[in-house]
Amino acid sequence: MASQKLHRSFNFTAFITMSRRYDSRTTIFSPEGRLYQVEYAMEAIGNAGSAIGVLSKDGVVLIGEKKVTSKLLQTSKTTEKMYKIDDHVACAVAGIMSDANILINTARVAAQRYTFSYQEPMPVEQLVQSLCDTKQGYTQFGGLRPFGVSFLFAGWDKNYGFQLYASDPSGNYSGWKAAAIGANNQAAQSMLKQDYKDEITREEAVELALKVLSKTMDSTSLTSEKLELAEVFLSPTGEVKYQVRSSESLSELLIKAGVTQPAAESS
Amino acid sequence: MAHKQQRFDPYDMNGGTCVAIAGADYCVIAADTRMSTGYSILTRDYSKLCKLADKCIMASGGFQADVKALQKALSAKHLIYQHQHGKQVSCPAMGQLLSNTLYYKRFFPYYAFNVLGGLDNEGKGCVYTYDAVGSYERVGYSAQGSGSTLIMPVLDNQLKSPSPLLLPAVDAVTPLLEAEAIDLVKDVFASATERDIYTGDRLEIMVVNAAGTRTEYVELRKD
Amino acid sequence: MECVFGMVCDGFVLVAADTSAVNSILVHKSDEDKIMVLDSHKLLGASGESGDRVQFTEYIQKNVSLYQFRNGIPLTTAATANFTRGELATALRKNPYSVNLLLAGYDKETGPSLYYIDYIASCHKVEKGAFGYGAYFSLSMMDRHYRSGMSLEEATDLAEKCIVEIRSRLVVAPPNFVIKIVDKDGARVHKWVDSIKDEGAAAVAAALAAA
Amino acid sequence: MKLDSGLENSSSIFLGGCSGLEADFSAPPLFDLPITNDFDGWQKKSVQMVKPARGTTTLAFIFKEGVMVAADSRASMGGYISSQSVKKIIEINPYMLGTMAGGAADCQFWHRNLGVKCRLHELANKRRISVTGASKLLANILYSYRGMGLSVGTMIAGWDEKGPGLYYVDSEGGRLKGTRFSVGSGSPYAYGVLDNGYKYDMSIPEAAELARRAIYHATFRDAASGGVASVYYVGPDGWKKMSGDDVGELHYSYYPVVPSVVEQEMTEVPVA
Repeated sequence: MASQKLHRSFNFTAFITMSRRYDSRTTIFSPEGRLYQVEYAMEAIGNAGSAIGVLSKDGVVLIGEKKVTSKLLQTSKTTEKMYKIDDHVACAVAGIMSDANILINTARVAAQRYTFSYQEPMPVEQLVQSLCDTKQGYTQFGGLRPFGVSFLFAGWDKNYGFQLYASDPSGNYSGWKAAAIGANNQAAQSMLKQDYKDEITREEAVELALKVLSKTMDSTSLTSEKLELAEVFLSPTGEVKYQVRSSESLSELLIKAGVTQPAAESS
Repeated sequence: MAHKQQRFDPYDMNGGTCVAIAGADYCVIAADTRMSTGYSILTRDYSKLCKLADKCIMASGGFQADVKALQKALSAKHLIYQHQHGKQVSCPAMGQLLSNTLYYKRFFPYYAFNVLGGLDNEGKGCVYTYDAVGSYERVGYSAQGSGSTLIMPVLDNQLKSPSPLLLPAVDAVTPLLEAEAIDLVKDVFASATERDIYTGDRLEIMVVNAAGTRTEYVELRKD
Repeated sequence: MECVFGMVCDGFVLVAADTSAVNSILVHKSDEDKIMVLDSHKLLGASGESGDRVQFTEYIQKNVSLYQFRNGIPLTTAATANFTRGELATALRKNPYSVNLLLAGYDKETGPSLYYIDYIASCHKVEKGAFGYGAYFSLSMMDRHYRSGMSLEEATDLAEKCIVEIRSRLVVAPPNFVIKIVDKDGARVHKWVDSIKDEGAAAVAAALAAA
Repeated sequence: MKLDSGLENSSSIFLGGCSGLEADFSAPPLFDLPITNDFDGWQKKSVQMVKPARGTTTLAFIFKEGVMVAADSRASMGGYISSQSVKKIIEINPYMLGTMAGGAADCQFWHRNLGVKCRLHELANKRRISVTGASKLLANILYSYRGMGLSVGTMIAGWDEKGPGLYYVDSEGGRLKGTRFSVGSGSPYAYGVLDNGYKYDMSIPEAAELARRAIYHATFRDAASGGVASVYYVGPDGWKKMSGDDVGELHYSYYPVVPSVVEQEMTEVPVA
C-alpha cells in the first residue's frame, strides 16, 4: 500500500521513461529500487472484486464481492472467491482467477504433503509462507511473470488458534485482525480500522464485514448473488468447520445488517 | 525356450611374471614374454614392459586387455604432464599416479598386477609394488604376476635387507652390483619357468641407470 | 546384545538402553550413549547397525531442529514419530537403515508419549516397548509389573529390575546401561547403571573436566 | 513427488560432493561401474579378487601423556604373505595418525584423501582440524559407500585443541569415540594384554612398551599378523615414532633362549 502512494507522488513523465526501461523484466530493479512488474501485478488486483476478512474471538469471517459482468453470465453454482485449502484453512481470492487456481492447487498439495509427513494439520502460517515462497520465486527468476493474485487466508491451528493472513503478488504476507484486498481496499481498510473492536464475536464480525463491503463497493446495492460469505469456526465438538452461507441465509443477513431493505430486494 | 541370463565376466588371466630390483644407482625391471589363456599359449613374444618415462618402467601381469588399457591411460597422462610441465615425470610421482589410477577403478578393477621400477630424484634405484586396486609400497625388490610366489622367497633369501619400519631406519637399497642383479633375475626366471606354466619363452630385461635404459633378452624354456 | 526399552509413566517417559558398542565378538566400548536427545523434550533410543544408528538418528535430529528454526514452533512427538516413520519407509525400498527406535517425548497438550518404530517402518503409540535381545526379558517384566501412572521411583525400580534380569539371564548381556527420562522440564539423563568401569574413559573424562 | 522439504538424506550429500575447493577431492573421481545385469555377483568376485590385507593387528589408547598408537606390518593374500613391511600407521599430518586394517588399497586411498581434506581445512580455517572433525569426515565418506564392498577398520588418533583424541571408524559407517581400541584379526589377543596392563597414569616409555608388547603377543598368536611392531606416540608437540622392532627378534629379547642344563650325557654302552 505504501509503495502505491510513493508511486503516485512521482512525476508522470519520469515514470513513463523509467518504467519503460525497467519494467520489461521482473528480475530487474529500477534505480529507485522498485520492481515494476510486481507493482503492475498489484495494480491488476486493485481492479478485481474485493474481499474482506475479519478475525473474531470465535472464528474468522471472509466475504467477497462477485463481479457480475453480464446478465447472461451463469454464475458459478459453487463458490468463485472462496476456496477450502484443508480442513482447517480457507482462502478468499482477489485478482486473476486463472493464476489463483494454480496457487490454490499448490497450497492444497502443500497441506496434504505436510499431513502425509507428520499426520497432523499444517500450521496456518506455514501454509501461507509456503505459498508465498512460490509467489516470491516468480519475482526473482527471469522470464516469468508474477501471479496477479492477493489472498486472504482464514484458519485455525492448535498453536495460535484463529488466524487471518493477507498476501500479495510480491510474496509478502502479514497477519491481520481485519483486512481487505481488491478494489477499494484502502477505503475498506480504513473503515475496518475505525469500526473493529477487540473481543468481537463472529456474528458481529459478519455484520461488520457486510457493512464495510456494502459501503466500499462500486455498485450501489449489495445483493446475495453478488456476495459470497464463508466462516471458519470451531464446532461444539472442537473440530474446525468451514461453512459457506447459502444465498437465502445471505439475504436474511443483509436485511438484518440493514444493508438492504426487504422491499428493495423484491423490486 | 527359457532364456538363461549369461553372467557378465569381462576378465581373463593371461599370466606372466614380473620382477624388479633396485640398486644404489640402477634398477632392473624384467618380465617374461609368454602370454597364455588357460592351457593355451597365445604368443611367445609379447612384451609386458612399458616405458612410461625416461627413468620409469612398468611391468605388468594379469589380464592383457586391462594391462594395455592401463598402459595407454598412463602414457596419455604422462604426455599431458610433459605438455604442462615440460619435463619427464619422476618415478615416485608416477608411482602415486599409478596407485590413484588403479583405485579410481576400485569397483571395476584393472585386473593387472604391476611393479614399477626406475630411478628416483636422487638417482637411486626405486621399485614400487602394487595390488590390483592401488595399494602400493616402495620396496627394494619385488615380484608380481603368476610366478611371484615362486620368486619372492628366493629374492627374500638373496636380497632381504632390514625393514624400513625399523627404528633407527636402515637403507633398503640392495647392495648388489648391476651385473649381479641381472644374473639373479635371469636365475629366478629360469627357476620360475621350471614350475609355472604361465612363465617362459623369453625373458626381457630392462636396466635403468644414469646412462639411460638398455634391454637384454634371454631365452627361457618354451615347453 | 542390544537392549533398549521404555515406558510411559506419570507425567514422564523413561527410556533405558545398554551402552555397549559391539563388533562380532568384540566389545569396543561400554559407554556408548544410544539414547539421543532429539530436542529439549524428546528422546530417541536406537538399536541397530552402528553406522546406520548414528547416521539416521542424527539425520532425524537435524530435521527436527531445522523444522524448529524454520517455523518457530517445535514438532510434536506424534509428528516427529510420523516423520521418522516416513523417512524409514522411503529408505526401505532404496537403501534401508537397519535401526529400531523408541521415541519418547513430552508435549504440553498431550503430555508424555512413547512411540515404537522399527526398521521396516511400522509405527505404534505404546505405553511400554522394547527392542533387541533384552526385549524378551524386559517385555515380560514390564507386562507383569508395569501399571499406568507409575512414579519416578517405581519406574526406576522396574527399569533396574529389567536390567538385573537381562544381566542374569541373557548369554551375551551388556554390562552397562543408561536410563534417561523426559518430562515437562525436559529430556535428561536419569542415571547410569554400570557393572564395569573403564578406568581410561573415567580418567580422561576427569582430566577434561579439570582442564 | 518429493515429500520432505527438509534436509537431504545425508548419504547423498556426500556423494554429491561439497562446494568450493573441496569439490575435487570430496567426490573422488566418478568410479567406473561395469555394464552388467548381475552387479552383485560380479562385484562379489571383484571384491574377492582385491581383498588382500584383512588380517592385521592395530591398537591405540589414550593415557596421561597423550595417545599411543601401534601396529604390525604384515599383508597377506589368503595364505601368502604379500608383504612384511606395510606401513599401517599413516601419518595424516604432524599431529594426527591413522591406522589401517581391512583392504590395503581402501585404507591407503581414503587416508590419503583424508590428509588432503585436513590440509584444506587447515588452509581455510587457519587452524588444524580436530580429531573429532577428521574422523567424522572419514566416517561420512565411508558411510556414503556403504554396501559397495569397501573394507576399512581404522583408528584416527591425534592431538588437537582439546588434548588427545581417539576415534574408531569403519566401513560400515560406525564411528566411536573412546580411550582404548584395537582393530584387526589379532585384536582380541592385543586387547588381552592391553586391558590387563593399562593404567591411565603410565609414563611414555611404559605406555610405549605396553603397546609394543600387545602387538608382539598378537603377532605371536595371530598368523595373519607379523613383521615389524611399530609404535608411535602423539603428544602436544605432534607424533613421534617410538620404536620399530622385528617381532621375530623381539620374541628372543622377551624370551631369551636359556641354555638348558644337560642332565645326562649320551655314553657308549659297553658291550656286554
